[in-house]
Amino acid sequence: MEIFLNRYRNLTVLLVVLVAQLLLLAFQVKSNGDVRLIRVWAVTGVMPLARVVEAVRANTTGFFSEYLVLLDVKEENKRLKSSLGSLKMENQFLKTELATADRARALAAFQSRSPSRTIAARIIGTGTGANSKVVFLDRGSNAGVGKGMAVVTPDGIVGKVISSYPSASQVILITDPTFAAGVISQKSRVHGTLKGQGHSICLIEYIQNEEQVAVGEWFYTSGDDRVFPKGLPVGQVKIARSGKMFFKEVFLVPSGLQQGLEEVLVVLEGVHQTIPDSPETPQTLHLLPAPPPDPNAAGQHGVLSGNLSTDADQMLEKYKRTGAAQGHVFGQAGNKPPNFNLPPDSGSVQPPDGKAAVPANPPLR
Amino acid sequence: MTESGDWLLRPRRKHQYRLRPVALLLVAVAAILFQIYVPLFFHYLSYLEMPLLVTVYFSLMRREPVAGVLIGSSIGLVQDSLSHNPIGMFGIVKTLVGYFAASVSQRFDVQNTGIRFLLGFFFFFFHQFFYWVLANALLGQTLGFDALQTLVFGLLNATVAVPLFHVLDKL
Amino acid sequence: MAHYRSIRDLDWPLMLITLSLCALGILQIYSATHDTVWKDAWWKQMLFVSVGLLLLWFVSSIDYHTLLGQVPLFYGVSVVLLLTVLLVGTKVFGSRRWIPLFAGFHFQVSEFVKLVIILLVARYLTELKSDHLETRDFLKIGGLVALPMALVIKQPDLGTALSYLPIVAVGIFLVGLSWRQVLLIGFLALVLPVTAYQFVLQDYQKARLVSFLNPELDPRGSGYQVIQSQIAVGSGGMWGLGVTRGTQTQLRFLPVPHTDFIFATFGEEHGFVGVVVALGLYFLLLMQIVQNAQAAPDRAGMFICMGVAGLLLFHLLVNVGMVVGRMPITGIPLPLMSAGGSSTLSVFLMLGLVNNVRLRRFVN
Amino acid sequence: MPVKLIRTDHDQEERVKLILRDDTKFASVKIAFFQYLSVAVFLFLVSGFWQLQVQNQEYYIDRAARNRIRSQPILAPRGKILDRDSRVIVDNHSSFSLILARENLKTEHLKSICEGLDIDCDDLRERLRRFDRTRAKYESIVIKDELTPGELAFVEAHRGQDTFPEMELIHAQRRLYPRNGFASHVIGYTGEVSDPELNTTEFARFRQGDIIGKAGIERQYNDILMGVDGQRRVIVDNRGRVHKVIDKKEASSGRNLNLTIDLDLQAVAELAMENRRGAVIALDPRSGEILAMVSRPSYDPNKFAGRIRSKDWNEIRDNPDNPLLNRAIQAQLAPGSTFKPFIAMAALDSGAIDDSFTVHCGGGASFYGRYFKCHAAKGHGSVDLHKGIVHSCDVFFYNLGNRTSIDKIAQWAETAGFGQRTGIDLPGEVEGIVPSTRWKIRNYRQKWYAGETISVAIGQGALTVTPLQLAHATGGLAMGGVWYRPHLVRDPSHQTPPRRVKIDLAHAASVIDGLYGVVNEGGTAARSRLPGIEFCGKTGSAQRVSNEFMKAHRQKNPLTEEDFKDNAWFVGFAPRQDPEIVVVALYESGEHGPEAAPIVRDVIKSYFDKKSRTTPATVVAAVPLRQQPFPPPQR
Repeated sequence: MEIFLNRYRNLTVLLVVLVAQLLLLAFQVKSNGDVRLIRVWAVTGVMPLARVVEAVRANTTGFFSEYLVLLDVKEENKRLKSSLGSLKMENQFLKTELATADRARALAAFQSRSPSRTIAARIIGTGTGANSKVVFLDRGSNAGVGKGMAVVTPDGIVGKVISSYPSASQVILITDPTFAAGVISQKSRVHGTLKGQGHSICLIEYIQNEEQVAVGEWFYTSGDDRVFPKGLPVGQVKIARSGKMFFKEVFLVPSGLQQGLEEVLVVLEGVHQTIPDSPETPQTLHLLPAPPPDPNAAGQHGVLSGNLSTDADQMLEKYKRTGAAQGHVFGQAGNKPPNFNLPPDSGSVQPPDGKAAVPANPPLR
Repeated sequence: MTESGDWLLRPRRKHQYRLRPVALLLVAVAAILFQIYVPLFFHYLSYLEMPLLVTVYFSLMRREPVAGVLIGSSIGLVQDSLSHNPIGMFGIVKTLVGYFAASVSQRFDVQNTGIRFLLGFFFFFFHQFFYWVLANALLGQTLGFDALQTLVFGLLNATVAVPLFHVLDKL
Repeated sequence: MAHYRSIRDLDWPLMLITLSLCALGILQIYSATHDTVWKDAWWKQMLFVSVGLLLLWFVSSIDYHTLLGQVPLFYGVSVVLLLTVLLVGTKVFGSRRWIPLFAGFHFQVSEFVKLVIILLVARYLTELKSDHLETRDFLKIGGLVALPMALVIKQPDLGTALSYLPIVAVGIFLVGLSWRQVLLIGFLALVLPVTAYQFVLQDYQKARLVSFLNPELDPRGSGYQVIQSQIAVGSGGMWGLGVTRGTQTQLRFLPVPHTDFIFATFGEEHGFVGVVVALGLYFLLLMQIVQNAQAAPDRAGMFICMGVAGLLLFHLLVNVGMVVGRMPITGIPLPLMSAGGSSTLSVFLMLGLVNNVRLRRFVN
Repeated sequence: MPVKLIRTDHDQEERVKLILRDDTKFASVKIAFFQYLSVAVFLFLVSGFWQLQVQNQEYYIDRAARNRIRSQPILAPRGKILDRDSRVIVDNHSSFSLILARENLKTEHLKSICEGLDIDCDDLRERLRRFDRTRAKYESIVIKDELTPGELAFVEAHRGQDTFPEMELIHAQRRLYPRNGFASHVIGYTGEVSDPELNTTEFARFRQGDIIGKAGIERQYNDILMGVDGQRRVIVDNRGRVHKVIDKKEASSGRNLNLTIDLDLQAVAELAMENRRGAVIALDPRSGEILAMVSRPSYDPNKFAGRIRSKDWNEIRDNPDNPLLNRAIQAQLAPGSTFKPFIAMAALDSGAIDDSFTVHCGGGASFYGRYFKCHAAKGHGSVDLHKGIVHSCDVFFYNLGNRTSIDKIAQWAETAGFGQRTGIDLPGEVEGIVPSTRWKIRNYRQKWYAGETISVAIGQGALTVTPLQLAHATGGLAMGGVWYRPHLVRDPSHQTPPRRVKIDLAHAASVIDGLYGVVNEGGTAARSRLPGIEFCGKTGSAQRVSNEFMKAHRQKNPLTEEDFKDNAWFVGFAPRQDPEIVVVALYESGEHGPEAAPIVRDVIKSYFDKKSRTTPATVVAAVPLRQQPFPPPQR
């Protein structure tokens, strides 16, 4: 045995190490288990160094002198940063709301919602591996960052936190193929689902071919996904075309990722709801409450609840309103025949031409 | 033939390379930091596999397959921890790289610049290919393998490897 | 006498063949179960083989004459244990065969009774005063074997019970019979199965027999296993579909692919060539045991070896024959390949006995 | 010899000797025999494998393939149904359902999932518990149908490995019909083919589970609409769970179908029939194109679009008003006075009367010993043909009937298309009854009594027609004897040459003149006049209890007050010359014929309003007048 071990020591060690890692892999892949402990060690070991490097870089290059100055007064910095973030988002929200809806309603809607509470964070590293769409932030669970929180910049959404460690957190970017978020178009308020594609352009799914989406149109978060607060910019449509079966193919350039990522906001928001802890999943997932209903939204309900319709329904509706506008009861004898060429909502029975001016018919019998 | 045999054996006898464990640890951490940090600013540098090059270097110089295996697996596992993949993918690949690098080091003059270049290139290719195989076989991912791209990045890595190894020699 | 010699004197060819078969078995168990609920069966089997090797070494180091001397004790313990099984055994698939042990392992008494029967037959036949079998002796040994058999049939586990018969049969055959006895046996062979079918066999056993005769009668029910097993084997073809590639196995059309029907999955994944290799190994194993019987120092050793050989031959015939549809389905495992602790250990114990005999062949 | 022997009770020496007997040679032959036996056994086994694996390999490979390979259909979307202007009447919509893969369901996720999707969590837990008891673990459970885009976004955002991997989406296409039963009888509905249907020749080529058209256009043009399902072949295990997709053939969707229906007219007709029972048909007599077809009461085909719930089905089936009946082509009712123009034509053509024929109406008259009342108790005074039609004088038509034999009437009715199917491209059209002496003998083995003719002369008696027949017949009469087959699909290949019958155009002109008078000269439908449009028509009210159809359908239910009310009919067309549109309205239990007239008026008005909307007036004027089929009326 000894001889064997000596002669094959190298090979044995290699095999043992390989088999151990294979088992580790198998455990994760087969049973969806996560070896969080190893990750925590690695992240807490490496990330402070990355933070130091980033601090040194920021120092020396002087790109972020404001940030530096604020570093000296840490508390002040934190407070200002988050209020700045809130203000930016508030500003953004107001801009979009005012651009689309009338002023009073936008203000009322805004008042009914508390502004998101955010925390500023820096990106201090990317995930290893060449086609990784994962980054690390310098804020972790110590700063209140939790799994499932949205990561945004005032320019647009960036991604969401998939795991948080005490002093750092991991974020998947919206370009990652596993990323998805609910979005809504600016003009026609069409709801869709944004999906990462692994490269710089994202796809929006589940928009019916019949809907109108224009190239260059902005998309905003819809809040449907319970991750991103409603009304944050997402990006501009680059390509919009009809798809093969039912859904349009809409491609969008995310606006949040355009000017190299350095600092971002993590949306903490007081209204986040936590799911009770359970022994199997120590991490809590943060879900936002459902977004307020959008009066302009179309197709929010299934067919049987009555929002999908065909031309036939619209035609019926149109004639009904035309008749109502003229006080005409269909199928009932009246002195004045209806004029179906009048616009349905005019509410006017003024004859547009000479026909209706003809005197009433003689009474029956 | 005797000459070539001598050439093969010479390095084994002459330089018994010793690296302080602290230096090893620092260099490894620096390599990983490089990989997670630099691509933030220079995206194309994400293809520069510093952890791999460091693994290759240490394995070549230690000439101990066991050491190679341990170095490779440690660096690989840390790299895995910082990725979104299941832990063990880089670990397995780097373990193999460490083992083979340490094994071949007994046959080659690892101080020779040309040989370092070739080994750097070879191990990068080996690393990428094996990672691809693993991803297909174990994770069921169906990624394409872009051989040409890998060749180009292999050359890039090999080019970086030569001066890097030279610097590491000085430590 | 019998020098206990070093480990080098073990029957190494026999060990090599045994371990090859075990290796094939473990590979096949892995392949058949790697994504099922039994997916840890292969390492359990590895554990059993390791323990089996230890037992083999242990058994071969005790002189088999000592063991023969203890036969009455063994016999008594066996009967008591069988009774215990009937009373407290774990019920699986409608039969009580197992005594639960620690950590989820179960102990199947009837498998180990085989060893006792082997020793019993060896001792009994050795102690015969004459060179041929008196009818009295014949009935006596028949009775001695019939008691545990009856208890096992009661479990009910007809397959294992029947596997006791070839041990006795081989022994008696070696001793020799008179014509009258042959006639008697012939009569019993005619009458017993009929009465057994009428009174002893359970409904599911009858169904198995019927489905053996015509499996297509009830393809979803009792004929299912036969048909699926034949499809598995047949679709393997000449070279097989490859490890973990067998469609019948992987898609779970085959029931219990890692125990009773392991050879069907083996046939599917390794093809005719693999089957011939595996059967060849089994044949070499048998011949090696028979050779040990020939080289045995005395009658007792010979009877032990031949008893083991007869038992293994019976197992092969019934299990492999069942896989190809030439034998009725009697849930008995394939020695060395099927997953299962008790059967693996008992086979290793038997091989330990064979080695035991071999180690003492230079007596005198 | 230090043999370790057991203690034995007796004769130890003997035993030792016996045990140690070493004459093993005695058995060598038998051992050899055992070896041969082994060889035989192995050969037996190997031959078994040879037979299975080498000789019959193909057979078993095939068997194995059949074991594990299943074809799954990829459903082709049905074609859309469009109106004549390609506006969508029937569409498809895609719907998503959320299923939970119970195999890797983590119960602590349930609360979040329920919260995100607005599902009652306790309810779901209870369902899961029930499911766990009865279903295998790999079977997924559908937890929500018809996901909204917002819910889809939630599911997509959280179904990744990091959050709730147990959520899966499945996609289905559903038929989207107009709401509230709009044109439901024309369109019909789709459904899963049923077992009895599979045994009929019409449906024999379908397979279990196919979604086919079951009524109306969906059934008639099923082959065009249906498309070809694709299929994918998958590998399944012994429990039918899919492991892998082998190959896939995409489905090719069904073709769209342009109907002749005009949504504008249809909408008006639907609105006019709201809360009424009956039917409306509008058709273009110049081509036979159906412009609108309404039957009330109706049903919501959307309820049939998925798998219909048995509660809904029973509700529809057991409704005494029989909403599934397409009254436009399946109601056989007495036409009442709307039949009078044909009586007049029969009388004129057979020479029973001439233009100068006049009758005095004093509120009724006696024929064959029985007194027949006119609807106007005071009487109409002296009545000629024109006045008879305009005021629908029954006494005048009693006399006409009396002078014209029943067979002449029947002959003319059959010429106009009564008593036979019009051949419209809808399933289930009925024939109606045109009584004649031959008909009476064949069905009742009795001779015709002249008194019965008097009833037929005012559209009662055994005479029954469908609304479609009436529209078809009136249209042909207004065209001067040209009958086009009514059809619903706008496709040149469905145009059949018209049936042209030589009729006396002067006779036709005087009858049509009377019809003009009904609306425009203070006749029975004067309140429905349309200024600027030469709108002609005829009212009718018919008793319903006496007719065959109602007898058959009402036997199980006691007659109600409603049933004694007369059915109101109106048939109208416009313009007087070159009619472009014929509209028939049947208003069941509407009491008086004039009640149905406004329905027709609204439809005709919408037709001309639309025409003036889509065709500039100058263009209309520029179109040369067609050759007139009969001379202008002499007024």
